[in-house]
Amino acid sequence: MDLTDTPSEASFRAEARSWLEREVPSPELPSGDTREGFALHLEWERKLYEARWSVVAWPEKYGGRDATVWEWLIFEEEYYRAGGPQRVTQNGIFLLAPSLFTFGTTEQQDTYLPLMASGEQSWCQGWSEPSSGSDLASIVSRAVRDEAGGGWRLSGQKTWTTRGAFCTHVFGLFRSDPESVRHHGLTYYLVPLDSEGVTVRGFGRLDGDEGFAEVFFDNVFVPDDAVLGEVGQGWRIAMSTTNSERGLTLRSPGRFTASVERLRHLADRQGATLGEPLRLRVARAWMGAEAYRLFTLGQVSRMLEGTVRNSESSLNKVFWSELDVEIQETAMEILGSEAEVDGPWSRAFMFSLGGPIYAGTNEIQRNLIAERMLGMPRR
Amino acid sequence: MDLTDTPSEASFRAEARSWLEREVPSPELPSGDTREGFALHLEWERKLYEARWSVVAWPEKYGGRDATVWEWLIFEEEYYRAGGPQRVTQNGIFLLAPSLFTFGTTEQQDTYLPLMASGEQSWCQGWSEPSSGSDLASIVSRAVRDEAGGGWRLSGQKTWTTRGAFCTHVFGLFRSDPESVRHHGLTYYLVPLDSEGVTVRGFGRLDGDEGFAEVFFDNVFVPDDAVLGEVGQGWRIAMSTTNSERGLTLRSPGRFTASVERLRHLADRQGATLGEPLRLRVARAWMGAEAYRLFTLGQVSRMLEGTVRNSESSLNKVFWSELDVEIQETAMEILGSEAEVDGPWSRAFMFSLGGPIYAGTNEIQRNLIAERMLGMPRR
Amino acid sequence: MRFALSEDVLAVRDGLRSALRAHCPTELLRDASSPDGDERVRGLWRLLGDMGVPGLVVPELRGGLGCDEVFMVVALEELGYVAAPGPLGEVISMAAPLLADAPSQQEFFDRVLAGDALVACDTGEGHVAHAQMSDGFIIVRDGELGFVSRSRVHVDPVTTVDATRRSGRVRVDGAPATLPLAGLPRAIDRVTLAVAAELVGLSARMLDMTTQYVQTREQFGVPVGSFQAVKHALANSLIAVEFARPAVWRAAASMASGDHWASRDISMAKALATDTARQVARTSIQCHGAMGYNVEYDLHHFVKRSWARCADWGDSEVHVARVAQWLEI
Amino acid sequence: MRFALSEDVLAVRDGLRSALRAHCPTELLRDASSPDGDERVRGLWRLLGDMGVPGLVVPELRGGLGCDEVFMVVALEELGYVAAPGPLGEVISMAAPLLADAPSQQEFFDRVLAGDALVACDTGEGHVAHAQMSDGFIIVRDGELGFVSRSRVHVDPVTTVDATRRSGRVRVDGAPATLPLAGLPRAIDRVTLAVAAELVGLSARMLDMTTQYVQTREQFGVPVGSFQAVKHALANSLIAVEFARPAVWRAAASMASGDHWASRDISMAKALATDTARQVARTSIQCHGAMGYNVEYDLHHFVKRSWARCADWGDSEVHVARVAQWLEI
Repeated sequence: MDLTDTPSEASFRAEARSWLEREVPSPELPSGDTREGFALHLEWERKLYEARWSVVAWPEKYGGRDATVWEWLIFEEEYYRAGGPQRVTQNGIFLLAPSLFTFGTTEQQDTYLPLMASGEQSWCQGWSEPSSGSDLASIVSRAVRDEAGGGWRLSGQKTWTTRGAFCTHVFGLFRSDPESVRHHGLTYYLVPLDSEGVTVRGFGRLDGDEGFAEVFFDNVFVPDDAVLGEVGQGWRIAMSTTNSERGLTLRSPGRFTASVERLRHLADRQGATLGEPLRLRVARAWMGAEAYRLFTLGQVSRMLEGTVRNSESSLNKVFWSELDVEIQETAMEILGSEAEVDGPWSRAFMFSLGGPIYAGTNEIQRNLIAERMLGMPRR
Repeated sequence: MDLTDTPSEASFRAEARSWLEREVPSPELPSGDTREGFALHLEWERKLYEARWSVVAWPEKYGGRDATVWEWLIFEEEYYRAGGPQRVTQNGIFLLAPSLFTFGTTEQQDTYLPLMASGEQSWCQGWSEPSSGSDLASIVSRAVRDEAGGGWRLSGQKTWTTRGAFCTHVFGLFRSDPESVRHHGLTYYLVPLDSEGVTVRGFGRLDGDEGFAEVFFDNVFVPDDAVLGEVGQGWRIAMSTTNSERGLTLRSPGRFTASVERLRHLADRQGATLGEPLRLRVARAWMGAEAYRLFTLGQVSRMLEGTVRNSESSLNKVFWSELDVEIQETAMEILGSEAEVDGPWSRAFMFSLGGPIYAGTNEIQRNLIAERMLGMPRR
Repeated sequence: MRFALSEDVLAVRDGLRSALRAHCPTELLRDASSPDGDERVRGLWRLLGDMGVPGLVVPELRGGLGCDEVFMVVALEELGYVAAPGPLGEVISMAAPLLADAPSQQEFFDRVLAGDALVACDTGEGHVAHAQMSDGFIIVRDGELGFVSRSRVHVDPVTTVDATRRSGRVRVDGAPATLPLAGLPRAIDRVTLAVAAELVGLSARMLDMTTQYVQTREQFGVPVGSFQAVKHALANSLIAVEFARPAVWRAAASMASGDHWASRDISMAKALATDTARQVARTSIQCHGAMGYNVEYDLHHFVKRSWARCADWGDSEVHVARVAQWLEI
Repeated sequence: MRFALSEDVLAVRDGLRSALRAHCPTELLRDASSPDGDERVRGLWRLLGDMGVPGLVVPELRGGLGCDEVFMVVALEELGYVAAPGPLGEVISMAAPLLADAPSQQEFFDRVLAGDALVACDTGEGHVAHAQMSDGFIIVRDGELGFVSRSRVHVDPVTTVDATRRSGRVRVDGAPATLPLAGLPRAIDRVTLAVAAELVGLSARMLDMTTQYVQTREQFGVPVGSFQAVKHALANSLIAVEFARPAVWRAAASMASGDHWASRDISMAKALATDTARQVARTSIQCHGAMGYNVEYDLHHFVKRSWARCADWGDSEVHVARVAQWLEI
């Protein structure tokens, strides 16, 4: 058991820290979930890419550094520590890319990955539909074979597509076998949002940003090479992505240790007026972020030894999402009557409330934990 | 809206208070859930009866005072305030008697009620069976018609029978129609525990008392007049009783306001060493007991006006049982390393943990609240 | 003993309820977040003025309805249920009764009673809710109580989570007109109680919306309301509402009867109502899934108003500490 | 970086696990609550003595195994899992290492290492766990550290919830033999850590028992474990255990490496382990229905031990406050 950096990890950390300290924009960029903010964030992504920090764990040929998981964790820790901007490209990099690496053809990888790493192409996800939220397998958007054109025709509606109004591409599931039900007969497609027949309509989120979009598909043609993996295997491929969404890749511990640091400073500003109950809540929030960090360190060790358990990522999902709400609620309480003022704290609070919902509600996660990790009977 | 006593309520309160202040045994009686303690408690019940305090709300001819519900609440408040002993006869008085008043024949009422009021007969309940806990309708103990004897033959096993090892009688449900399933075909019987074929075996409870018993029935004969209400209508009659168990009659607010008073004294004894978080928990416990009292006052007003809602008693059950746990947990935390010492506090803590389980688990109660009060769909 | 609303109170409640359900739809809340909606908001206020609502607890001799605090909490619960825009709690429970005691402000007071003037309360702690839309300000500073009209106030707009509050930071030119200080402690108690009642109304509304939503929204082939986790969350919300409401009623009765413990009872009511609103808001968002996150769906109005009101006039911890003090714990 | 147990630690864990599962059945816990069971309890201790467990963290030069605190927490989790009777945490983590530094107590120390002598710790705060069955006492008073053997101690038995603790109030005849005071802060840290590890083991056991029970117990025609409310309660229990355990490991590693923050990490571990054990105990009782209330069923042993251990060496609030102090919050 050794929680200290190896010499090479330490030098990786030092390099990341000094670059980030120098380059992280100040003042903070406006929210990347608005049109203007998104453009500014893409400039930042370009800068990250040029210094080879945008996708550290990827192979060098795609713009990465072949970093180990430990190094990736170190980079994340330093990134949040330095107050690095939100990663508006995260849905491509953290959700689509793992599937592309596993299921994509070499041609697909060579086409998409470098442009994703540089931010020239930005991806949003097309999972949810108006009647398919937690129950993803109830997807009704369909793909019809176009033999003549050598491809597929996509129709239907996706919704809750984060930053959909600003991205260039969408990845998502469509029902390619009209006879199929539930998770059978779905295919995973990669679609440019400027394709003919695609309409994107942005709409507002609890925190006021136009962070969501509905994406309508009206007989949209995509060629055969827009299919990721095999036709009809979309569910399996998407689930591998969903797993990344829930687990480490979307919510690295550095995010929460950094949040707790901000919370400690906020508490500090109150000085002696901060009552004992709130002091203890801040300490508990710190303990929560630490516990999450320690759990993930153990998990990464298990991952590298091949002993990660089935559905373990559901533990991460429930824990980080509730921790985040607790951190933000504590901040709101410290702020008192100023809590309602629009700003980083109130926005982070509202954003945190989405955590227990997206990427599979915590209710679903708890079912999975009980059924898959504890062996409880399904009904 | 008037929360003050009327003159006649005030004089009722004064009479109860002065009698109780004079008569409540000191030091406290040993637990009534042990054989020796039970006997001492029956002496106390006799004393209550002789002063006409054992069943204040009953008609005078059965030993009561024809008290109003408000007066009954006042008596309960004063009883707990004075630290009156646990009522070991409560299962008869509060669970069986309401059914006897509604469904019993005049003869049954005349036979049982006076002896119940005086404590000469003590009743335990025979609902649960080894495989029927929350799912009461799955009862398998059976009653077979004995035409020749003019009665019934009971066989089977009841369990979790509180104070079963010390009582004289049991009331319970048996399946009188062998073809029936679930809540159909059950009949409600009144059975002396000294009947031939009855075996009672006491067993220990979390808090160490022999408070529970298993009751075995081996072809036990009971005459026709041992049936309460109509044959086959046992479920409906029992449910009317269960409703009393959940609601007001088993857990009057006076019980919790008295618990909170004790908690305040305990907190007082700590003086300045009691930290702010615990101070606030004690205040919250007080607020909880007050909220429960106020809710029940509103409920009694609705009862008298005939506007109580279906399943409202499930609200009481969940609230008082969680309140009780919270009160006792707070006490345990104040006591610190002394919490584990056997005594009134540790026993009250362990007893409180049964609250969310007995009389229908809180999980079942929440289902009922959601389905019957909010109209959520059953599955 | 009787712990139920009188016929008179029920009549006021029912009248107000039907007026609000007809004239305060959720579209009004969407409009209310920008100056363009001012006229519609003022229309609702004038309607309420016609019904006597701003002067509900003002003595009849001074032109009010002369009702007690039990009427007030029942009215505020209804106003909370529709999240009526504007500083209604502050006007009904604080500004109108205080101005009633200040003959020098008679003209403005008449406009308040008519629903023609909105009044914000500035306690000197940061920004002031409704500052952008108010015609006058109650000013509480260093144990002084004053009034000043809009013309003598600079307002810097502040964007808050509940945009319908149209908040701002306030700077007063010169000294405010002095109001009788004696009324202040009682006014602060009363406005705290009013907000507690609003929170019960807001909670009841969020619970109703969520109950309806989960019965129609299907996932996995069944309404999501058929899942036990959803049922239990909503059952807990109902329990919270049902046990907070009597505490608000009791506090109102204590205040109306001049009970020695009224302040304690009001703190208890505010604490329970605040805890309830936070719990129900969280549950409602969770049970709505992504829909609770969509500002094109109405839930967010009630959630945001709840958060704002939870922090107004002392959050739950503050009031629990006051209860502890009263009880000498 | 690597956050996993070494092969050596795993070997110790597995050896101890199989010994305990063979030799510490729940029947032993039933016996352990009265003097009649003393011999069986001592039999288990001698077995553990043969394995070197009492001297686990005692230097090899002094006859121990010379293991560090990571070995210790893994061993204590196993001992907690079976709720092994007697003051094992105190002996392994406190008494044995302290006595190792006191040559004057060599004879008694040898008996401790052999599992032949049980030692209780009296910190002067009320009653002392295991006082009735112990052969010697570590005495902590007014910043002094001492040792005294059973013959010089009067014990008044105290009945506690966990009867296997055989507690008592202790009065010492004369002055105890002085032990080197320097070891005290570290000893208190170490025993706190040991108890945190025990609590993780106890929690894991309660969760396992409950998981099994709800899969076999049927109500309404289905296993109660198929109800979502039960699933979610157990999922929350598993989450608590899985996130407490790494905190205990880390605290052990901090202590083993002499880290400046070790005391803070130990307080965090004790707080999380305590919260976990309380939550899991409550959930286990609830999910067992009436069965959790029946002392003829084994769950109660683990629940009662958990409660006792939660309060030992500082409850969760105490340790959270220490963490806050370390962090200068």
